[in-house]
Amino acid sequence: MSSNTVFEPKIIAFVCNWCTYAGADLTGTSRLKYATNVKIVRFPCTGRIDFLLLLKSFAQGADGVIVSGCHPNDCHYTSGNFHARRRWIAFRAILDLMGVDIRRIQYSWVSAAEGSKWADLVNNTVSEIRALGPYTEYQQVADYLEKGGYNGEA
Amino acid sequence: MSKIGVFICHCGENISATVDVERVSKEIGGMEGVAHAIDYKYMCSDPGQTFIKEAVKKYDLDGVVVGACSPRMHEPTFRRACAESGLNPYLCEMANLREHCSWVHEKSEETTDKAIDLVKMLVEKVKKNKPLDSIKVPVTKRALVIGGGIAGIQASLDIANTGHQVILIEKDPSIGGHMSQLSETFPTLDCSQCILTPRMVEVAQHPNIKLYTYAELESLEGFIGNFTAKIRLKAKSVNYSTCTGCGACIQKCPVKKIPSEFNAGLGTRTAIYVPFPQAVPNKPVIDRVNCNYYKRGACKICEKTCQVGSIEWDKEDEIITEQVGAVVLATGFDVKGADFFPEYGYGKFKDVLTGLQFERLASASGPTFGEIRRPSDGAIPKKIVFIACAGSRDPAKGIPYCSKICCMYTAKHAMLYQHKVHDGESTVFYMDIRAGGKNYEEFVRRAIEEDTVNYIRGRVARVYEKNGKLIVKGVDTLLGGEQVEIEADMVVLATAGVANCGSEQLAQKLHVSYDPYHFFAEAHPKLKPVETNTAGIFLAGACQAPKDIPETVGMASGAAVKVAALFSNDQLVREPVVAVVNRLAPPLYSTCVGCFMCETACPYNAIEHEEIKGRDGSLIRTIARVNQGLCQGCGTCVAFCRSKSIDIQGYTNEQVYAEVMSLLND
Amino acid sequence: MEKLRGRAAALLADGSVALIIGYEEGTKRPRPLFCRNSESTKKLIFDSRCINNLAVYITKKELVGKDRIAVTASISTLRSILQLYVENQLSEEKLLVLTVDLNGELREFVTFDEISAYVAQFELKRGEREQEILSKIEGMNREERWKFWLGEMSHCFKCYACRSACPLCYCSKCVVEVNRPQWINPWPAPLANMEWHINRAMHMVGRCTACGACGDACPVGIPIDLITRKMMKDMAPEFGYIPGQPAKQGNALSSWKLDDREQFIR
Amino acid sequence: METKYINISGLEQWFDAISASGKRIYAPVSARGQVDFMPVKHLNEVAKEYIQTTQSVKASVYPKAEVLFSYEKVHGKVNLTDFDPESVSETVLWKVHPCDAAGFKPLSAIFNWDTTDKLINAHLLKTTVVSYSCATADESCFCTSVNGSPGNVSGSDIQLTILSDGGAIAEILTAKGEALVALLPGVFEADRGDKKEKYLVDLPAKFSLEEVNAKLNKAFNSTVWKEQSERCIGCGACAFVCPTCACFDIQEDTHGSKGRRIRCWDACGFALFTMHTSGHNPREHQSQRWRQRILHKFSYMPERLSVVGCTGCGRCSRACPVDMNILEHITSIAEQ
Repeated sequence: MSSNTVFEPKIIAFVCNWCTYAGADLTGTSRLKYATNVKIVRFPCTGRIDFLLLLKSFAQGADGVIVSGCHPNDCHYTSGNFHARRRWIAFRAILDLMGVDIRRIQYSWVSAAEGSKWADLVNNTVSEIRALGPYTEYQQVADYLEKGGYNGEA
Repeated sequence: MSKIGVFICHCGENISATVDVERVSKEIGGMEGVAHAIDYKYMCSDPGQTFIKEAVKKYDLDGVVVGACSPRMHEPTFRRACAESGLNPYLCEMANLREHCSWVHEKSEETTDKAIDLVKMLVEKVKKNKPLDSIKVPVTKRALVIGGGIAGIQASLDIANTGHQVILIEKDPSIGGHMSQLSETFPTLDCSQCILTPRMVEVAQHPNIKLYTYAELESLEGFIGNFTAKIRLKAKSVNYSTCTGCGACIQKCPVKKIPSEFNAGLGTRTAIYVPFPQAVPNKPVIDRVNCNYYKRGACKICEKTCQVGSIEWDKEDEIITEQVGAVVLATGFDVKGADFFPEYGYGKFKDVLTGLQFERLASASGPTFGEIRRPSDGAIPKKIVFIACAGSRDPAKGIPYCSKICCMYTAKHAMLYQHKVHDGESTVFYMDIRAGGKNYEEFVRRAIEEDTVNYIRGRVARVYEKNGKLIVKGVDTLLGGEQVEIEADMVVLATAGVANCGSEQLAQKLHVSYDPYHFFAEAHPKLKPVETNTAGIFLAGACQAPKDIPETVGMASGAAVKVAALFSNDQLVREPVVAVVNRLAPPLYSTCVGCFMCETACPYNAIEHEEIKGRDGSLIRTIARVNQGLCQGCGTCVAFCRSKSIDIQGYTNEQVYAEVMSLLND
Repeated sequence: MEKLRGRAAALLADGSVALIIGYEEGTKRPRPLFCRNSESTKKLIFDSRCINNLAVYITKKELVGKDRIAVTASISTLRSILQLYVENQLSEEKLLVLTVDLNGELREFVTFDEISAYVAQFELKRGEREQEILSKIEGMNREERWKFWLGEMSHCFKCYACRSACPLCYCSKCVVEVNRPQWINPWPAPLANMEWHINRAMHMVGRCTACGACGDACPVGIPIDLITRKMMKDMAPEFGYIPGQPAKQGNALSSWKLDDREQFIR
Repeated sequence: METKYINISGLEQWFDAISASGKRIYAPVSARGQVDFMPVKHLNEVAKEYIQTTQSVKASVYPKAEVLFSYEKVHGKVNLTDFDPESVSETVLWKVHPCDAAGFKPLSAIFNWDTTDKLINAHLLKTTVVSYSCATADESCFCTSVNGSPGNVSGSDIQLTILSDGGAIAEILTAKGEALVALLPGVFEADRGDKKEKYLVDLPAKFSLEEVNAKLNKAFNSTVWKEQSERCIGCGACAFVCPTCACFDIQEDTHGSKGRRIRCWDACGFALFTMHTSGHNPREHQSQRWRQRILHKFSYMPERLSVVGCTGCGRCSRACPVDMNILEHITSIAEQ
C-alpha cells in the first residue's frame, strides 16, 4: 500500500468479455489512467456471474465489488444482461434486508466504446469505497471460529 | 502438483515501462505449482513463441500463462503456439498486463503489485483448466427455404448453384410472392414480372431444388446441421403428375366470384384456380372453402371437364419429413388493410385503395389491364391523392417504425399515374421523404419535377365522400399548418408493412426470437443481420423488417452464403466454450433434478430433455442436456442452476472461484 | 372428515391410488400420515391444525414409488404443488389432490389448471408474527439489521430442517454439498450460516409460495421464512407475478422484461 | 461426598464469586422465545420457568465447529499448528438438568473409544457442571426409562435441589465441585436434612431398557423402521439438539497456501452422511438412517461402550418438525 494513512480498498470487478472487458481494453489503448485497486475477472457474459461469487469476495476480504456488462439490447448473447439485471434486483433486495452494505457493490453498463466511462467508474468506485472504509463488519464475522464462541455469541 | 509455465512480456516497453516485469516473473516463479517463469521483450514474436514451445517440452508443462496484452488480441496466437508444442490450447490463458495495467497506471510499486495479482489470478485459474477438444457437429448438406417470394427464390437459387440441395416450400399455390403482384419497380421502372418470371422458372427447373407449393412447415426439430423438418403438403385436389395445366377446368368452374388474392381483391377468381397466368407451377388447386362440391357435396364439373382425370376429391393433407442442415426463413411481409383506417374510409369507399391494390391497377396483367380506373364506376380518376405513412410511424396505431418502402413506391405510383393519365393531377401527402438508396432521391425528384406530382408535407386528418368525390382534408405543415382540402377521384394509402400473419407461431415452431411487431429477430443488429439466435437458421427479406427488392435480394444472397459456408465442411467445428450438465455414476446419474428453469433462461434453446432409462427401458429420470450445436457459451444457465449441475467449459465454477480467491488470499 | 376418510378408503380399495398422504393426530399436533390400505384411512384428519406442508413428500421417489398417489392438501400445500408442476417435478397422471373447502365439502383436483383456479380464490395473507418482525426490521437502520440477522444466524447449527421441510428444496445434491468449489462453508458459523440463508433466499426468488414450513421447522426459532416471504412479496410487482399463485411462465430469475428496473446500475 | 445447604442469597453470592473468579459461566437464558445456554454474569440472568433448553449443553465441550489444527506452506515447508488444550478457558455450566449432565458420559465414551480425543477431553477437564435436579417435566421427558432420574447426579460436579424457601440442597460430588465451593465456602451451611426426593418430579418409567434391547436385537430387518420413518424429512434437528449425538464431519478451510482443518457437527439422518464418492450409499433410505439412529443409541452403544446413548431429555421429540416422537417409537418397539 502506498501510504499508511490512506485506506486502499480491495475491489474486484466482474465483467463480461464482450462489452466491459473490451471497454477496459479501450481505456488502456486510450492511455486513460485509473486507480490500481480494481482487478478484473473476465466472464463470457454478465449472465454467467454467480451471486455467490460476490458474497465470497466480501467474506474473503474484498471491500467493494464492481459488476459490469453490456448495455441493455447490446448483449452479445441477446439477453444475458437482462437475466443478470433481474438477478441483481433480487440479490440487492435480499442483501439489503439482511443488512449487507449494498453500497459496496457497484453495477454498471460499460460498452466496448466507453473506455473513459470505465476509468471514471473505477475511480469513482475506489473513492466511494475508500470513504466507506474497510468492510471489517463483514470480514470480522468470517473469523468467528477462532473465538470459540457459543450459542448466539458472535 | 501443477507445472505451470509463466511468460511475462515486456511488449517492447509498453509493459516494462511501468511494470517491473523482472519482479513479476521472479515472484510468480516462487508460486506453488509454477515450474517456470521468465520475462521477454516480445512474447508474440517468433523467438518469444519459441520460448513457450520449448518450455512446454522441457518442463513438461501442464498449463501456460502469458502475461502480455489483452487476450482479445493475442489469445489465439499463444494458444496456437501451445497446440504446436503438444499442449492442449485450452490450457493456455492470458493475463492482461498491458491494457488493464501498464497502460492505465503510472510506474509504481502498486502497478507491479497489481500485475503480479493479475498473473497470479490466471495461474490459479489455469491450474483448474481442463484440456478441451473443439466440438464437431456433422452437417446435413441440404437447406430448407421457407417462403417462395423473391427472397426465397434468390436464396434457393444461390444455394442450389453452390451445388447443394434445397427444399423450397411455399404456402400459396405458386411461388412469386409480393413481387409478382407489382407493376413496375423503382427506381428503374422495369416490369416486375419480366424480371421475376425467369427466376421462378429457373427454380422450378433447377436440378438441386425440390419445390413444394401449397405447403407449410409443420415442425422443426434438431439443431444446426441436423434439423428434421416436417412439412405439410396441403391437399391440392389435383394430381400434378397427370395434370397438363390446360386450364379447361378453370374455364368451366361455376364459382367465379371469389375475390382474387393475387389482384388484392380487385378482381375475381374461380374455386379451382391458378393464382396468376405466369404461376409456377402453372397447375390449378381447388380452394375447398369455396368449392361447391366441398361445400354442398355436388358439382364436380371440373372432374367432368378434365381430360386426364386429375381431380382427386379425397386427397388429404400429407406430412413429409425432410432432413436438412440449415433453414432460410423468407416468409415476407403483409400490408395493413381494411378496418385499420376508418378515418381514411378504407373498406367503406370503394375508391380508397391500398398501395398494393394500386399496383394491380397499374399492372398490365391486372384487372384493368394496366389502365387506372376507379373500382366504383370504372372511370379514369382525374384527381388522385396518395397518402404516405398510412399507419407507419404512428405509435397511436401501434406501428412506430417506418415501413421503409412506401416513400419510394408512392413516388412510383404517382409517376405511373402521370404517365398513364396525362391530364391527371396527383398529390402526395407525406411526413418526410425517405429516399436513401442508389438513384432513389433522383427518382423522387423526377416525380416532383418532371412528372409534376404535387407533394404536400403534412398529414391527412380525414377522407370522406361528398357528391361522388372523395374529400381529403389535411394540413400543409410547410405553409404554416394551412388547411388543405382536395376533391379527389381516388385515394391510395401507403399502408404500413407488417409481419405476415402467423409469423409468431412460425417463430415459436422454429425457436427463433421475434420483435414486438412479430418480425423475426436477427442475431445482432449490425454484425449478424442474416443470422438468428438459433444457429443454422437464417433470415432473408421482409420477414425481418420491411425492405425493398434490392435489399431483399442482397439479404437472400447473404443468407445463402451463410448456408453455403456451413455446408462447405462435412463437420461444423466450434469453440468448446459451451455449457455441460454433469453426469455421474448411478444411482445419481446427475445432480440435475430436471426443473428446466434453465430452459427458459437459455436464449438459444440449447437445453434439451434427456431421459435416463433403466436396463428394462423404464424411465428413471429426465434431466437437462445441453445441445453443443446450439449452445453459444454465455453461461446464463450456469449462474442460474441452483444445484450447480451445469457448468461452462473455459469458465467453470472452479476456475472463476479460484481466480476470485487468488485475489483475496494474502 | 368422514367423507374424506370414506373417499380415501375407496381410492385405495379400488386401486386408483397406491398411497394417500394425509394427516393423523400426533403427540403434540397433527402430523403426516401415509395410508397404504383402507384400514389406515380411519386415522385421517384434516383441519386448520394440520400445518405440515405435505407437498414435501410427493417428490420423494423412495416414498411414492412409481404409482399414482393422492395427497390431502391445505392451501399452502396446493400452492407448493402448483410450483412443483411449474418446475416439471410432478405429473398429472400420477397425482390426485384432495382438499376440504371452506364449506366442508370434499374437493378433488387432477390438473394444474383446476388447482390454480381453486387457489386463486385465496389471497395470501401476512401472519401476525411475520408482520411484527417485519415492522421491527423496517424500523432498523442497515447496521441494526445486520446485527439482528447475524445474531439470529449465530443460533443456526445447520441441521437443514428449513431445507428438508421445504417442498421446493428437492435437489438431490444441494449447493451447500457441492465442494468443487466449496461455495458455502459447510460448518455452522454466523457468516457461513448467513451465506446459506442468503443463498436459500436467492434460490427461492419467484418460487417461494410462503407456506412457512421452513420457519416452522427451525428448531432454534430463526424467522427464516420471513426472508423468502418478504422477497416473494417485494419481487412480485417488480417481476409481474402473483404471490402464491405459481404460473407456467418461467421462473422470475429465468425470464426478464425489457423495462426491468435499473436505477441502481450506473 | 458431602451434602450442604445454601440459602437464596448465598446462592447469589456464590454465583458472583464464580463469576469474579474469571471462569466463563454458561447458563440457560430466556431470549427470542427460547431458553438456551448463554454466557451469563449474574444469577438473575438465568432463566426460571421452563422445562428444557432447546439445545443440549453438548456444545460447551463439543462445539458446533472447532479447529483441529491449522497449517501454512512457506517455501515448500509446511508449518503445522496443533490444537492447544491450554487455549480452553475454565468453564462452569450452571443449571444443567440431570439428563444433560448424564450426556457427558456417553459423549466422552464415544470420543475416547479407540483413540482419546484431545479436544473434547481438554474441554471436559476445564468444565465444572452445576446441575439442578428437576421439579418439573413434560410429556416428552423419559429419563426414568433410560437409567436416569430427576435427581440423577451422573456427570454433575455439584447438584442443587431448589427448596421451597429458594435455598438449595447442594450435593458436592467431585473434587471439581469442591473447588468451586471453595471459591466462597462461607455461604454453605450444614445439611438441614431436607428430603431431596420430596422436591423431585414424579416421572414413572414408560418402558424397560432390557425389553427394548431384547426386541432391538431381533429388529434389524423389521418393517417398523419404515413405518416409523415414513414422515421423517431427513433433517438433522434431532441430532443437533441431542446431548449425546456425536457424528461429525471434517472440513478443510483453505485460503491459498494457508488453511485450517475443522471438525463440525454432522448427523446420521442426513442422506449424504454415508454417501460414497462412487455414488453408492449403504444407508440409501431414510428408514435405514432412522434404524441406525435408534440402534446406535439403544443397542450398539450399550453393547460396545456399556452406556445407553439416550438420556431421556426428550429434546429430539420437541425439535422434530414432523413429530417423530422417540418415546412413542421406543415404547411401541418395546410393546411389539
